[in-house]
Amino acid sequence: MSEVKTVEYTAKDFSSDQEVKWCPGCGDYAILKAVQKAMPLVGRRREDVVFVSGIGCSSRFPYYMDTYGFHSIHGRAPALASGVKLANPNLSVWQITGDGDALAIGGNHFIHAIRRNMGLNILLFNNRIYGLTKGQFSPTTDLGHKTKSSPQGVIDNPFHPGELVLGAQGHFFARCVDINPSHMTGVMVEAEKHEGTSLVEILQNCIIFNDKVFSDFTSKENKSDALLYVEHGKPMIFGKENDKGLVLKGFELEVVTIGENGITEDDVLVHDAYVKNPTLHFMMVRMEYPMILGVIRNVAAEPFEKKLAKQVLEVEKKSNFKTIDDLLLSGETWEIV
Amino acid sequence: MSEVKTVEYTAKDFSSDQEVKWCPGCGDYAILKAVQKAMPLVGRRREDVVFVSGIGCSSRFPYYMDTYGFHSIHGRAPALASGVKLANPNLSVWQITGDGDALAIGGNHFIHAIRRNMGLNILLFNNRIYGLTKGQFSPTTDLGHKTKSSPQGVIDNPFHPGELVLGAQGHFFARCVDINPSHMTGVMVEAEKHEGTSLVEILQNCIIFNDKVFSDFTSKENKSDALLYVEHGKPMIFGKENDKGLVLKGFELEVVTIGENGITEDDVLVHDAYVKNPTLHFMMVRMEYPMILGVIRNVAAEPFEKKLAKQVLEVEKKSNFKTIDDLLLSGETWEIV
Amino acid sequence: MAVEKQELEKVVIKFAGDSGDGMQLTGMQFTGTSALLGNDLATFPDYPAEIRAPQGTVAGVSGFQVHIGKSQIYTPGDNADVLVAMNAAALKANLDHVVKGKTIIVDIDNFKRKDWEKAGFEADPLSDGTLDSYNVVEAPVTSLTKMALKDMGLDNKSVVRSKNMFTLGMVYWMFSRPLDHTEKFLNSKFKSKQIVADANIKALRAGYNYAETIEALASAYTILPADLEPGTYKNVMGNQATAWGFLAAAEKAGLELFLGSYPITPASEILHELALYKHFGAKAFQAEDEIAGVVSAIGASFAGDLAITTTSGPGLALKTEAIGLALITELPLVVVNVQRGGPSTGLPTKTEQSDLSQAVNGRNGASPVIVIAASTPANCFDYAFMASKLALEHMTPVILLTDGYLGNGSQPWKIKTMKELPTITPNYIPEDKKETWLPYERDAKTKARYWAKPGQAGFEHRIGGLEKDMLTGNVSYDPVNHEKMVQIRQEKVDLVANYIPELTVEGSEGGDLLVVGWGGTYGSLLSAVKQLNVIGVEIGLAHFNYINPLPKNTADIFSKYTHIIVCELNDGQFLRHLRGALPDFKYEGYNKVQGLPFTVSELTQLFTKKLGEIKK
Amino acid sequence: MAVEKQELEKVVIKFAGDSGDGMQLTGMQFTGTSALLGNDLATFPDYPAEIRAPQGTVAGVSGFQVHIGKSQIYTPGDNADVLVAMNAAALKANLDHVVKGKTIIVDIDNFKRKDWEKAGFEADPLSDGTLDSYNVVEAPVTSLTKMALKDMGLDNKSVVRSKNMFTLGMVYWMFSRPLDHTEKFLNSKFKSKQIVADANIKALRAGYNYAETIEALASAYTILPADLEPGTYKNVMGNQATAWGFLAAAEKAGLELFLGSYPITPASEILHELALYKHFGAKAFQAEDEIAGVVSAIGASFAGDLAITTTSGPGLALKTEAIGLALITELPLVVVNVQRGGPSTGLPTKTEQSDLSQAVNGRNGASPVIVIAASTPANCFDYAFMASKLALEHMTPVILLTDGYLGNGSQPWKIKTMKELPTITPNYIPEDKKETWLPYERDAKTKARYWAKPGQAGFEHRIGGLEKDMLTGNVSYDPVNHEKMVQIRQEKVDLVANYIPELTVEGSEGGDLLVVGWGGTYGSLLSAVKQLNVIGVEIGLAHFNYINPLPKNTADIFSKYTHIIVCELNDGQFLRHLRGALPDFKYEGYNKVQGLPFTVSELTQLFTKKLGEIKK
Ligand SMILES: Cc1ncc(C[n+]2csc(CCOP(=O)(O)OP(=O)(O)O)c2C)c(N)n1
Ligand SMILES: Cc1ncc(C[n+]2csc(CCOP(=O)(O)OP(=O)(O)O)c2C)c(N)n1
Ligand code: SF4
Ligand code: SF4
Ligand SMILES: [Mg+2]
Ligand SMILES: [Mg+2]
Repeated sequence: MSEVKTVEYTAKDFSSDQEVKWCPGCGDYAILKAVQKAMPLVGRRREDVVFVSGIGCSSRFPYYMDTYGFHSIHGRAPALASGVKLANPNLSVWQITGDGDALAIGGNHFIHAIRRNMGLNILLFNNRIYGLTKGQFSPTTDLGHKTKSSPQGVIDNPFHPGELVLGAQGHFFARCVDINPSHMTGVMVEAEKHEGTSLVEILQNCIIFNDKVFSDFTSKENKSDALLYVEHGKPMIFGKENDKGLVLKGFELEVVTIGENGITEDDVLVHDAYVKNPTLHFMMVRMEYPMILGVIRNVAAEPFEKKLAKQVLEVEKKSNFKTIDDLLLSGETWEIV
Repeated sequence: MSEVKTVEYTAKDFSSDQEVKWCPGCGDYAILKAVQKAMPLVGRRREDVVFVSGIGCSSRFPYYMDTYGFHSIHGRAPALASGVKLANPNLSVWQITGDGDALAIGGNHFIHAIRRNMGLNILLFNNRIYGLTKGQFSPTTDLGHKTKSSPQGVIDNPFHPGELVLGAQGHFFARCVDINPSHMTGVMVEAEKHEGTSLVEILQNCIIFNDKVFSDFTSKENKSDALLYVEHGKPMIFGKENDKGLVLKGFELEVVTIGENGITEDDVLVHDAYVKNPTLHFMMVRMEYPMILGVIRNVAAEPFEKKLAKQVLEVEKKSNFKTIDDLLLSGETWEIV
Repeated sequence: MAVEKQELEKVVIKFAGDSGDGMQLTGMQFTGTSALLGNDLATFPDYPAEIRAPQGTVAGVSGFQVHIGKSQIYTPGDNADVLVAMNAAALKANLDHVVKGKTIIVDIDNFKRKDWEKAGFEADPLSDGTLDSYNVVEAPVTSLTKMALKDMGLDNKSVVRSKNMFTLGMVYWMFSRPLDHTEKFLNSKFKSKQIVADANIKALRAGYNYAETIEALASAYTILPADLEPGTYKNVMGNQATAWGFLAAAEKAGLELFLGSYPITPASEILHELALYKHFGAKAFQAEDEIAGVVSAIGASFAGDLAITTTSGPGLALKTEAIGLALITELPLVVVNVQRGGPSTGLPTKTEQSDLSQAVNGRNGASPVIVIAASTPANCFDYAFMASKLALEHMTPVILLTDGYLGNGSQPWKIKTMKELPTITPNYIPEDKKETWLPYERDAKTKARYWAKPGQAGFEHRIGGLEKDMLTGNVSYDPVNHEKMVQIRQEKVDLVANYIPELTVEGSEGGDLLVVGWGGTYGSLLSAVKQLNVIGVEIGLAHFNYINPLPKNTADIFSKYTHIIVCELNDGQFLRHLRGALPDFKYEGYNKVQGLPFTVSELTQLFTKKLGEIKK
Repeated sequence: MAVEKQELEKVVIKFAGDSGDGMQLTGMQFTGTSALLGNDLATFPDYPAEIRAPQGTVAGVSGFQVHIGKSQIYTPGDNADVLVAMNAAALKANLDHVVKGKTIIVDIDNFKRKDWEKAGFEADPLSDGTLDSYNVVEAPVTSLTKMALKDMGLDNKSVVRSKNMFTLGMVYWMFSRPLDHTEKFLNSKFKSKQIVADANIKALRAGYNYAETIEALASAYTILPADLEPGTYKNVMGNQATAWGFLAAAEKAGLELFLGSYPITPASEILHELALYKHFGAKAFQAEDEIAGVVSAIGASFAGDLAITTTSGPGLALKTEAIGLALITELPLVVVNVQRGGPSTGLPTKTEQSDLSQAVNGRNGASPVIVIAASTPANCFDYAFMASKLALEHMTPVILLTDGYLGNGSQPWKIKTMKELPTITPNYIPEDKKETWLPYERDAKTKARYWAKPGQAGFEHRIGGLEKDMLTGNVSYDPVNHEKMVQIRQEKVDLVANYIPELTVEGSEGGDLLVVGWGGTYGSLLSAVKQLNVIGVEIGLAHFNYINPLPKNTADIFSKYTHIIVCELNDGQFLRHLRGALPDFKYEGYNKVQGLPFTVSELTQLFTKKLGEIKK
């Protein structure tokens, strides 16, 4: 984060004059609010913030933020965001995308953005469905799920965004869920703090075409037992009674109960988001019970735009051409009189 | 592998009448030979074999095989191969691709082919450069490498194909190197045996634009000490003296020397290619010393085309429409006389 | 009160309400019932791009217009004779398109101050005179529905959801339609929730009875069955008809069908429909993007399926490179483009004809393909079938253009059976050529190369996107060979003119003015031309379904008129295409780019004016 | 032996050998030396699509043709006056393009039986009479080189690699060129391997001396400096000039330059060139594919850079959808398309003009963009500059068409300095409008909207691919607004005609025949027209650099001739474009689609014949 000027904003300052057009009850509303709340905490000037998106319900997001915004074409927002960032590295660039936008048509730009590690904050609204086109399965839809385009059930193995991010050399991966906006706000602030590409997967309920898909861990009955909120340096403990924890068993993470079989809090793994080796994070993103939320991986590395800036200085030092005229007049020339 | 008829072929039967046009000394020649040798072992009839490719030096490959072949457009071969396989699941479908073709322009089709797990054999010729377009960096080119399009050195973090494959839910991943054709032949036979998508990364030397990029482990001096050939069920031992091995240390694989510090052969990890949990494989593909060759992951799972075939039967059973006429005449109709 | 039943020739009804009000379903029910009564009809749904745009606002209004008649119906109608407005926003959005003096039914429960303010009225439209020239039926639909269902033990949300059935009941009464079709439908739709079915049926009957009772609807109408060709009919939507045309073509050709597609409005329904019929050998593959959609289809075509891909404008743009590959490898492929408003994302749910240039010219290199267009929801079936036939017999990509208006519109279709459909003979290697066959050898008449499929022993061969030798198909960089190949690819497409029907004219066979149209505007253009013919105006219509190549007799027909006016829902793309192909005629253009179809009245006015100018 | 030095007006030399023989370098050296002597010149490299096609075969031949002269040179020449054939395949590939009676230098060491068999000769071409009508110089180049270098202690491979310098030495002697330019070059190229430099120089001198000694080269020629406009010159390749044009434009506009690109033949050199100049604020971003290339450029444009993307035909196809986005968001963007042979992958290393239709029409929806074309390697600089100026001042995508022939060809360029270039004034919000500004407000004259960049406080706004309101830029589904927006986007592009130069005619200002061309064929067309003018034939050339919109006076000029012939290296795409835009003229087409430029002689013959027919 470069050149921060702290201006006293409130969330309302980031709300545009456009009417929000999502379906009543859509999880996107909570995310919008969480982002608007995160903005004053991020502390960037409004004119230095850019929201870009592709196409999808989620991708309407930029219209609702009173910042610079670009609602582009389906799947291409990572490339657009990259161009924005390289043109003006001082901007705080946020990309909003859906599971279809990011992982179906946009899969290639997605993995390349991750590996290049420019200073982008990518918020992936994963509702495991194509919302805007009215309910076809997406690359994250569960096997067997029946949708308009899979009347006999999905037979494509779904992507897990976290695994794909790690497979693509990701440095920052976090997970949130739409039912917990204040947690989201905190994670977004961390995402912006991280230099390089931050990927935040947000499990988002599409009430119209995929309602309750996350209810195994978001329903009132389940959420206190099935969600594990992690923080760097803290033991990975969860459960209504705070008595469940994760331990390493060979190549697997296992759920144990503190107090049973002689297990104590000290046996529970302490979360290390900063470790470069992604093995632990790979295990964490693969878990389905508990569903792990929070910043899972957060590894510092020089972002693309800074490396580029260094090369500029290097060329400046080495080049014989100080001006364009030097270049145009370079090499072998001759005079005709 | 369905409906195998064993016909007595030799490698020569798979060599087309087209003149091979790679640069003298190119690693592609060895791969071609290895594939031609694998074909009789695979045992499919020549007319049931299809080679498809994208664009690149490597992608010229299908012209040299006397089978059905399709040299398509840049990056799109996984989609083309998927269409071929779905149209006729009885075919043995091979896709040839380069690091640019597969991971730059073709990255999206690549990861989706991996996750869908159709019966495709994908051979990725990784020379870490764009050969055909004369030497720009590719998504696998090392950081800092100077090429025509990175005169000050590459600043994009490279992909490691193995990691990407695992991140995309891959079931079969193997690695070969062009200097060992007979090992390649064996791996190819295994790849074809595997139902679902098999991904074989072949480290291939481009003598013109990226010569010796793999010499750290392929040069005469290094190869016997830096390469680890793995086989399922065998301990992971390597080295000129066969005295080096891999052991698990927390979240890392470590190289140990047998006979030192009380280490015996029994301490060395035994390779398990069949285990579903990808953690071990993820550690293996990430190693740079030793460079691990052979089938690293080989997990059985029903391929896409078989699931599809089941759905066909299911619909057949349930549908009220036995013929197209049934369908056309279905619903509410009325007569005009 | 005894009501007199008045016979009507035709009537246009528009159902309009919030996106959540179920207007599409209501409209479809009215359509289905009318179809069963033997009326001819045409429909047009019109909904916002958002899934559920904000309630109560004009942006959130969803509408369904249906035109039914005793005589033949070619369009969903310009303006409504009956508007059902479920709320103030629906009235606001549609008032301009109601015929003065005709009926507007409003649910007054949704005309409170906050409602009409939200809809953008300055004052209460029910009391400020806005509706003075209409016959307004003010019904408290929501409260009446609640009352009717109050004892059923249903939750309030489900009760309110049934109000569309109440209005449908009212309209059924007005037009003397029986309720049984809809009752059957409701029972089957809510099979597993009988209480919901019962509630809906109760609301439907309550509406019907209410209409019979109140004095506001002083008369009931009836529309006698239309005078259609004898046969068995059903109501079809354009996208559905398209899907079925392909199923029929695959069966007729003895092939399996492969669809590689990525969802996009307004084309997705073709994918949804085909996904249902796996047992007919139809593989509907939802790919990761449009490029994978078309490329997987090319792979399937290479391997021997009837291969198609479906999309809309932005998707066609993405498929461009791959269509070039199908073209140079000379494989059969059908690309369906259900056009929508452009450029870029444009107006995704609106109709337009602005992808013609892209279809004809939008590829790198000299790259001719066949381009054809459907012109009614029902004949989407025929042109999907024909596109397949041409692709398979001529070994070339075919682009089939339909549009949102056709794709979502519906129409009675005289059902075709497999028996009566023409044969399709894929261009396989003839027996007597099998010995000497070469991959790029061609049929002498069509110039189509032969199709050899993987699995056939002895025909192993390699193809690809590089220029290829005239006969062997091997890569060839030879300059003269390249020029010959460019020419032969063009010739092959040109020769298709020998295999398509000649252009016909409706209306006057010659004279001062020929109206030229193509694709989805057929209904409007024909209605306008016929209306003028009826009153003795000499004017002809030449409507094109074959865009490239043009029918052989096109110049003959054009030469019979002194003036030609090309009417399109775009910026003049067919006109420019005609100038390029037949430069010896003078064309004038009439273009509308509003995401809306032509209205018949704008056309009759235009043609009348034009003829007046010519006469002067 | 004293030799007489003969002055020549112009001469065409072709160096040809295996891909590994260094012919491109040899040709470039001859070019460089001749340029320094003040000759005008044009070059054309011609190499196989494979990196190293099989040695000794025709497919593996790499050639470099250079045309130098005292008078102005417009093309690399139809046929060679001197052919250097390093092996039998090089002779086979080029024999048809050597002027009868002129010189062929062969390295007889590579004319053994296996060599001429591999090349596809039936018999030894050196002895069977094939070369009877040429002046053949048989030199054992390889052995002489080996001999000359035998004592240097160099490995055999490096020795043999120097043989191209031996032949270059011979040709230098023939045309009285000094060796110092090449010697300097060798010393610098092999800075770190002095022995290689020495060997090459030794070979060069040995060749020179050999030529002076043997009797076969009975005379030496000289070509006096050309009569070019006074100024400082350097030799530039088209792709390099393109890159520099953008650097100059960015500097002139006070902006940083952003290139988003994906390598593709024959456009990659623009990327390579721009990657060198990061310190001029040029960010050359090699993206993961063509789509990311153009979309990243659109992002950079939104954020305030001069944004460009470079590609060739298949890549332009992929960028289509995104260009529509730039168009509807009305952002400045330059898309360079270095055309090559199509369709599909086609002939990647050959030249063609077959992407014009795609550039003008290949997008979904009504989507006008500016299309311009460079016509010489050197003026690639000017049109890259102009493309940037138009994009920035008119807020619209501009497609710049060049081609393989221009991109790889070279030419002396009269160096421009920054001072003498026109100003570029990006369309920023004028001070007096800042208070009331709206995102889609427009300049009254150009109809260009204003450019507000992220980072500017108070101008936060959102744009996107959906249709937008005329003023606010908010999403609008309003039908009439849409039609107005379609019209205004067209009008904006049409108005560009007020800001581009008028069309000029070379040759006769009126009469029976106007030759019309565009882009890279300029040199050939001009040479042919001039040749005919010299012998008194009345014929004019109107060559277009501005394709869309056309120059305002186009119709005026066309109306001065009775016949118009449109000559293109494609299937008639500009002709169709002209028919669409100016339907009142009759056009005839002359098309060549061989991946090769026009030859001057085919054109003079064509025009002569055509004029004959007209006169009859
Ligand atoms: C090129 C292109 N292809 C397809 C579409 C149609 N389309 C729009 S959004 C979308 C998928 C939306 O899914 P997701 O990204 O998950 O967003 P959501 O609506 O669920 O938030 C599709 C297929 C399009 N607009 N453009
Ligand atoms: C659409 C398109 N974009 C770009 C190209 C140019 N191109 C051809 S091959 C290639 C990269 C080749 O690299 P790789 O896949 O690694 O193959 P290699 O030549 O190294 O075997 C590129 C950029 C093309 N042919 N088509
Ligand atoms: S369709 Fe689903 S994702 Fe889209 S706005 Fe409605 S609830 Fe939200
Ligand atoms: S350029 Fe490299 S990869 Fe291509 S053929 Fe030559 S050596 Fe092989
Ligand atoms: Mg989604
Ligand atoms: Mg490569």
